[in-house]
Amino acid sequence: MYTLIKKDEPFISIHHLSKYYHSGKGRQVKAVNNLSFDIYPGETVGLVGESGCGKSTAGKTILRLHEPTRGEVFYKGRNIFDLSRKSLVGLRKEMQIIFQDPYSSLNPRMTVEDLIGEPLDIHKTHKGKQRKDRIIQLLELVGLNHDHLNRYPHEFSGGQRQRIGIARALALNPKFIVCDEPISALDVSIQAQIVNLLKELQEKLGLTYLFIAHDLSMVKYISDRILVMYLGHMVELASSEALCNDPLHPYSQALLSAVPVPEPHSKREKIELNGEIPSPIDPPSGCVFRTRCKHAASICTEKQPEWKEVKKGHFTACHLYK
Amino acid sequence: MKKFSFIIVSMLVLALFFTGCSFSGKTGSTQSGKNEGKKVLKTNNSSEPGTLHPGLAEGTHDSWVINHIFEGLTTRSPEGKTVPGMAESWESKDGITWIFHLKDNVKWSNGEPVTADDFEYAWKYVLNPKSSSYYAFQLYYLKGAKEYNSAKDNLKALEDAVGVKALDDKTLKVELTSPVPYFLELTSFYTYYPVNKKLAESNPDWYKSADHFVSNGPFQLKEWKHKEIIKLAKNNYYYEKENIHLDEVELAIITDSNTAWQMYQSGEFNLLPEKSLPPDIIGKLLTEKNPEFHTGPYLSTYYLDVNTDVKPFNNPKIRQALSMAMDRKAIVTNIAQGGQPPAYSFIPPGIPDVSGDFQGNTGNLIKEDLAEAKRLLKEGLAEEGMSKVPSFNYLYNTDEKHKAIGEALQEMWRKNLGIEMTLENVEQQVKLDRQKTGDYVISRAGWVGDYVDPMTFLDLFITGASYNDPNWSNKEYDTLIQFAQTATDKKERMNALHKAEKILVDEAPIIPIYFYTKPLVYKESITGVFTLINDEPSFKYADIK
Amino acid sequence: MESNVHLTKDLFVPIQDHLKDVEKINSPTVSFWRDVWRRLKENKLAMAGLMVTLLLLLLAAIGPYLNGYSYYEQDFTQKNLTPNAEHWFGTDQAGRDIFTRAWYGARISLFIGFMAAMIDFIIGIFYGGIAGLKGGRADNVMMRISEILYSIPYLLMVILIMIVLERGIWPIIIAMSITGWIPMARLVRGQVMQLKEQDFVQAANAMGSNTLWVLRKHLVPNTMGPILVNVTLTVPNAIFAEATLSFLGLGIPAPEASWGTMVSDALGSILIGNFYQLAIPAILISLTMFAFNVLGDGLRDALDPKLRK
Amino acid sequence: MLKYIFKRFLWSILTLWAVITVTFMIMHFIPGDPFAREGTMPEAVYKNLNEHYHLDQPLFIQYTRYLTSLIQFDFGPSLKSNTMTVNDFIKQGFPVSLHLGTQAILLAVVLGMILGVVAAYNRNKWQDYLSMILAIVGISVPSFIMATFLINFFAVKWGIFPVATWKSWAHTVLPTIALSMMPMAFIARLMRSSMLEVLSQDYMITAKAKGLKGKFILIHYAIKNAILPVVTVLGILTANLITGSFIIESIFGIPGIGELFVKGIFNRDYPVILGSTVFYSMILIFLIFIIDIAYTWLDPRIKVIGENN
Repeated sequence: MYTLIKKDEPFISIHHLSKYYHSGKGRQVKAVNNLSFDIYPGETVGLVGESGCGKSTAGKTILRLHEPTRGEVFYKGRNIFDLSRKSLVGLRKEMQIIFQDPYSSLNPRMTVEDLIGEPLDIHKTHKGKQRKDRIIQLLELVGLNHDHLNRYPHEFSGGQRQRIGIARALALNPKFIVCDEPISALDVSIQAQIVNLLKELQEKLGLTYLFIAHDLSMVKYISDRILVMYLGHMVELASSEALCNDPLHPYSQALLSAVPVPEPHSKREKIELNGEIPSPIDPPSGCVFRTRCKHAASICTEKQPEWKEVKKGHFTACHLYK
Repeated sequence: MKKFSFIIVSMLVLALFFTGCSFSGKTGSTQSGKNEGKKVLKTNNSSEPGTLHPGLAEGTHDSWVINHIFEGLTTRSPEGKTVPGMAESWESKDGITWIFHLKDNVKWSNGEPVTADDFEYAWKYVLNPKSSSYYAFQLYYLKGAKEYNSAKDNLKALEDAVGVKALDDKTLKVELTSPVPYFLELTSFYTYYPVNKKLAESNPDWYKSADHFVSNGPFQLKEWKHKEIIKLAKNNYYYEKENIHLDEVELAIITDSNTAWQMYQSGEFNLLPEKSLPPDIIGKLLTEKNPEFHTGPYLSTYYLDVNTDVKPFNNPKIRQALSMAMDRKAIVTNIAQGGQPPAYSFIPPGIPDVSGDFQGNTGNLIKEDLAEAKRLLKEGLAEEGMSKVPSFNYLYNTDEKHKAIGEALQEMWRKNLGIEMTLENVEQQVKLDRQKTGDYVISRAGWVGDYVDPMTFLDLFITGASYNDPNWSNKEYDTLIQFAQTATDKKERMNALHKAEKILVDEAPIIPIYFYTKPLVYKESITGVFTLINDEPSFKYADIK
Repeated sequence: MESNVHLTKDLFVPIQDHLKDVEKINSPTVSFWRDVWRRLKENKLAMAGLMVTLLLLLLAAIGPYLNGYSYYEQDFTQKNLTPNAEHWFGTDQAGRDIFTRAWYGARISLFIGFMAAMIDFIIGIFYGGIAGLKGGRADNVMMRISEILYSIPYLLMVILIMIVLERGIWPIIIAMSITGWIPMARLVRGQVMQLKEQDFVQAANAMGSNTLWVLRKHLVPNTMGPILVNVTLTVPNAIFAEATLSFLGLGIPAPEASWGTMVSDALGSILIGNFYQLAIPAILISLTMFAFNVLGDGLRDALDPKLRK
Repeated sequence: MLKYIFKRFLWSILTLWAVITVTFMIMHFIPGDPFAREGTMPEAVYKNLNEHYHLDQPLFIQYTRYLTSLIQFDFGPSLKSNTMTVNDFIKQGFPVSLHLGTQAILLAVVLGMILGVVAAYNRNKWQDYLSMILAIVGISVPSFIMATFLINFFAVKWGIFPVATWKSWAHTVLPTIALSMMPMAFIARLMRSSMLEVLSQDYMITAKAKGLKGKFILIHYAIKNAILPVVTVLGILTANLITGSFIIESIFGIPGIGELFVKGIFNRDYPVILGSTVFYSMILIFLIFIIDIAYTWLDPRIKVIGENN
C-alpha cells in the first residue's frame, strides 16, 4: 500500500519557501524558512511540529492564502505565486483547505446549506435545484443528511462541524487539500472518525493531502510521508514507516517518544525536551534546535546543518549525520 | 480590566487637575444687589465686546459698556437733551467752525486732567487709515477727515489738515465741511470720545485689559474676564461723582436670553435689557403689567426692502398692494409683543419737529385696505403684462421673531392677495451680501437712527446710497434730501423731510411694519435708570435702595 | 500493523447509524426569515416597538388630513390654545394646529432620519469594511481621509451645501451624511479587523472569493449586531441634527414643520408655561427613539442564530 | 514603536495641511463678507479694514501667510475683536471646555458602561429595561431641551445648583449632566450589545461551564472583550466633548471654546474659523492616535505579529 517514492512527476513542488512577518518593532519573525519538498499525486504528506513552528503558515502559504516572502510553489508546472488574481480564483477550485478549529472556521450566521453552497456560489458552478442536490450529495458524502441543511453551526458537535468543513472543502472537486490540524480540536473518538472519513474520501475521490498535525500519533496512520518542522525549519523528511521506526533527527526522536504507547512492555523511554521553544523573532544561531538538543556540540552553534539525504528517501538536517 | 481602570483613574486625575485651574476667579457674590453694603448693579451684556476702545467700537455690545466709562464733549440728559459733558461751553457762528471750552475739573480715572489734546489725538486716531476703525465715517463731517481716512500715503500732511485742533489744554477748535444741524449731538457719540493721549502713546495696548485701562466717564473698568464678566467701579475722579450712586456694575456675558431671564428670576441679575429677554417673556410681562417691566420708544423701524429691479415689483402699485394687504396690528400684538406701535409711516416717533413730534405730525401715510390692495395688484399686473405674481422668496436673517413675521406675512399675502411666497432664512452676513448684490426679492430690514433727526432714516434711500438695497431712485426725493442736508431754515427743512417721507412711503420701495420699543426689566429696588430713544438703557444715575 | 498501534482498525469504519442518531437534532427546521420573525414575535418589547413604528408611519401618512387644518394656516385669535376638542394637540404661537403640524413634521423628520441612516449605513459599511479588510496602507490612507473630512468644520460644509443646493430637505440630509458615515465606518472597521482573523474568512479566501463577497457574506452579517444598534441610533441622531440645525437657523425652511423646528420654536414656551408646545414634539421624538431602539435590539437578537432556542 | 509614532506624526501633519487647505478654500468660497454691516459703509473704511487684515491680497498670498504664521503657532488676529487674538481665545477657553468635556466623558463612560453591563447581564429582566429606558431618555432628549429642563427644575425651581456661569464646581454639575446624557446613552447601548455578543460566545459559555466562579469573573472577562466597540467611538466622542458644545456653552453661559467655531463661521471671522478648525483637528488626530494605541493594547489580536496558531 505505501510506496515510498512515486514514479510520477511531483503534483506540487515547493521550492525554498519562506514566510517572514514583521513584528511591530521593525523585527522579523521567520515563521517559515526555506521549505522545499514535493508532494506526489494521491499521497498524503504529514507535516508535524510543535505549536508555533510555522507548519500552519506553511500550509496556508502553499495555498497562497498568505503571500510568501520568498520561494515558489509549482502546481501543474506553474508557480502559483505568479498567477494573476483571476487565474488564482480558478486554482481555488483545485486546492482547498480544512481548518483546525471547526468552531471558528464556520460562519456562525450561515446555515449548513449556505456554508457548503458558498464555494458553489462563488464559482457559480451550480444553481437552484442542482445546487441543492449537490449540497445534499456532499452532506451524505461526509455522513450527514438533508435534515441538517437549515441548521446553524452552533447546533452541531465539533465532529459534525468538521464534517461540514470537509464537505465545503470538497464542494468544488479539489485535487489537493491542506488539512490544517483538522482533528486536534476534537475528542479522540471523533478524531478517529474524521481521519477515517478523510482516508475514505481520499480513496474515493483520488485526493492528495497535506496533513498538518502537532504530534505524530495520528499522522503516522494517514500519511505516506512525514515532514518534521522545527521553528520554521525542516528537520526531517521520510516515509511514515521510516520516520516512526528509525527517526534520525533528535527532535523527531523526541516527538516520537511523546506518542503514548498502549503496551506496558514497550521499551521506548520518553525523551524530555529541555526548556522552552525559542522565540522565532530571535532564533538560535547555527542549528535552531541546539538549545534543546542533548547532542548539541560546538559546530551546532556555528553552522546551520545542511539538508541531506541520509538514507534513500530519508532526509534530515543534523550535524550528527555526515 | 486593569488597563481600563488605569485609563479611568488617569482621566480622573486629569479632571481633578483641570478643576483647579479652569475657574478664573473667586466664587460668585451674594444674590441681593448689595455686597458688603455696596450697591452693585448686575446685568447682562449678551456678547463679549470686540473692544472697549471708543474709537474702534461698533455696535451695542461694545458701546453699552463704553458709554458708561467714557464721556464726550457733550452728553445727554435723561430727558434726551444734549448737555455739557467734558466741555463746559461752546460757540459757533456759522455752524462750520466750533470752539469747545473744556470744564476745569474733568479728570481721567487715574487723576490726570482731560485735555483738548486728548480729543484731537482720539479723533485723529480714529481717522488714521491704519487704525481701520469702522465708525471713522462718523467723523467725516470734519474738514479733511474723509481725505485722511481714504489716504494711502502722505498721511502726515493729511492728518494735519483734519479740522480738529487743540488751541490750548482747555480749548478745542473743530472745523466742519458744511453746517451739520445735529453736530452737537454727534459729539456725545462714542466715536467722538477722548482717549488719554499720554497713556495711549506710551502703551498702545492700554485698552486690551483692565490692568492699564483709563477712562473719563462715571465708571471705570475694574475687571474684564473675557467671555465671562465685565466689572465696572465708580470713577471717583468723575466731575459729577456725587450724583453717581452705584458702587459697582457687573455685566455678565450670557448669550442665551432664556438663561439670562432665569438668572434674573433667581436673583443673579437685577436688571436686564431687551436683548436678554425672551420675546415670550416680554409679551407676558407687558400683558400682566408687571411692575418690574419698563418700556419706551426706540428710534428704530422694522421694515421690508422690496427689490425694485425685479419684475413685477418694479411697479409701485404692486408694492403698495403688498403694503396695504397686511395686518400690522396682528403682527405687533401676536409676534413682536413688546407694545410696538404699528408703522403706517417710516420715521419712528421721538424726533422733535418744528413743533411737536415729527411722526405725530406725519400721521398715517399707509391705509390697510384689502379692496384697494386687490385693485392695485390687478392694475399693476396688467401694466406689467402679467396675470399673477410669480412665486418668490422672502429673505430674512435667522431669528425666531423674523421667522414668525415672515410666516405671518406669507399667510396674509396668500390669503389676501393669493400670492405664493417662500421663506428663505440665511445668516446675517449672507443676507447683507445678497441685499448688496440685489440677489433677493423681498427682504426684512431694520434701522436704528444714529442721531435724533429724520435725516438718519431718509438719507438711506437717496439714489445710489450704500444701504439703498431696494435700488430705488426718485429725482424729487433726492432733491428734497439734498435741500434738507444744507438748509438752515428749520421749518423749510422739516417740510422737505416730510415731503420726502411721503414720497418714500407712497412709492413703497420699503414697507414699514412697526416701530421698535425698548423693553427693560429691573427690580423694584432700582431707581434712576433712563433710556434714550437711540441708545441702550443708561444706569449712570441709577440707585439701589 | 505495528504492535504499538493504539488505534485499532475497527475505529476506521464508516459512521454507524446509532451514532448518527446520537447527534441528531430534533427541533423542526424552518426557513431563516420565518425563524427570525418567529423570534421577533416572541420579544414583546420589540413587537411594541414595531407597532409604535408602524403607527407613527401611518399617522405621518394620514395625520395631516385628519382634522381639517393645514400645517401653515395661522389664526392669531386661536393662538397658544392648550389641547382641546377642536385642536387635539392645541395650537402654537401663530395659532396653527399642532396636531397637523406634528404629523406633517413626522413625515419630514422620519424621512430625514431614515435617509440619513441609510446613507450612513451604506457608505459606512463599504468604507469601514474595505478599510478593515484591506488593512495596511489602504486602511491607513482611508482612515486619514476620513479624519480630514471629519476635521473640516461641519457647519462650514453645511452652509456651503445649503448655498450650492438651495434650501430644502435634501441639503439637510446630505449635510448630515457628509460626516455622519464616519463613526459607522470606524465601527465597522474595528469589527472587521477583529473578524478577518477568524478562520471562516480565511476559508472564504481559500474558496476563491473576492473582497466584496467576503464583505457581503461574512463580515457584514457578523457585524450586524453593533451596526444595527448604531443604525437605530443614527435615526435619532439625524432627527436631532436637524433640530440642532434648526436651532442655528439652518433647518428646513419655514413654515414647514419638522419635530426639530417645533422643539426649537417651542423652547421659550416653557418660560411662559406653554409646556405642551415643547412636550408634544419632544414626546414624539422620544417615542420614535424608543420604538427604534427596542426594535433594533429585537432584530439584533432575532438575527443572531446563536441565541436561537 | 518610535518609527510608528514618527510615521503617524508625519501623517498627522499631512492631514492637518489638507484640512487647512480645504477649509481655507470653502471659507473663501461661501458668500458673506466679514466686514459687511447694516447701514452705511464708505469705500475707504472698507478698504482700510481689508488692508489691515491683509484680506486685499490674493488668496494664495493669504494662504501662504497663514501657513507661515501657523508654523510659529500663531493663529492670527480675530476680525471681530481688537483685544483678543485667536490664540487668546483658545488659551482662555480651552481649559474650561476641557474641564467640562472631561467630566462629561468620564460620567458618560462610567455610567454608560455600568448601565450597559447591568442590562446585558440581566437581559430581559427589570434591570435591563430600566437601564435601557434611561439610555433611551438620554438619546431622546436633545441637549438644549435637557439643559433647559435641568435649569428650570434644579436651578430655578429647587435651587440646588446655580443657573449658569462658570464659577465653582457646583456650576459645572448641570452642564456636565446635560452634555454627558447623549454619549452616556450611546455607550450604554453599545456596551450592552457587545456584551451580549461576548456573553454568547463559546469561550464565555466554556468559562461558565468550567465553573469560573461568580458573576464577577464572568463579567470581568466579558467586559474586557466587549469594550472594543466602545473604545472605537471614544476618540471622536472625546474630541467632540472637550472642544466644547456650542449649545451647552451658550445656554449655561460657559466661557469655553464651543462657540468659537459657530460664531466664527457666522461672522465670517476667517482666522477664528481656521484657528478653531486646526485646533479641533489637532485634538482629534491626537485622540485617534491614542485610541489606536489603546486598541492594540486592549486587543492583542490586532497586532500583526507571528501566526495565529
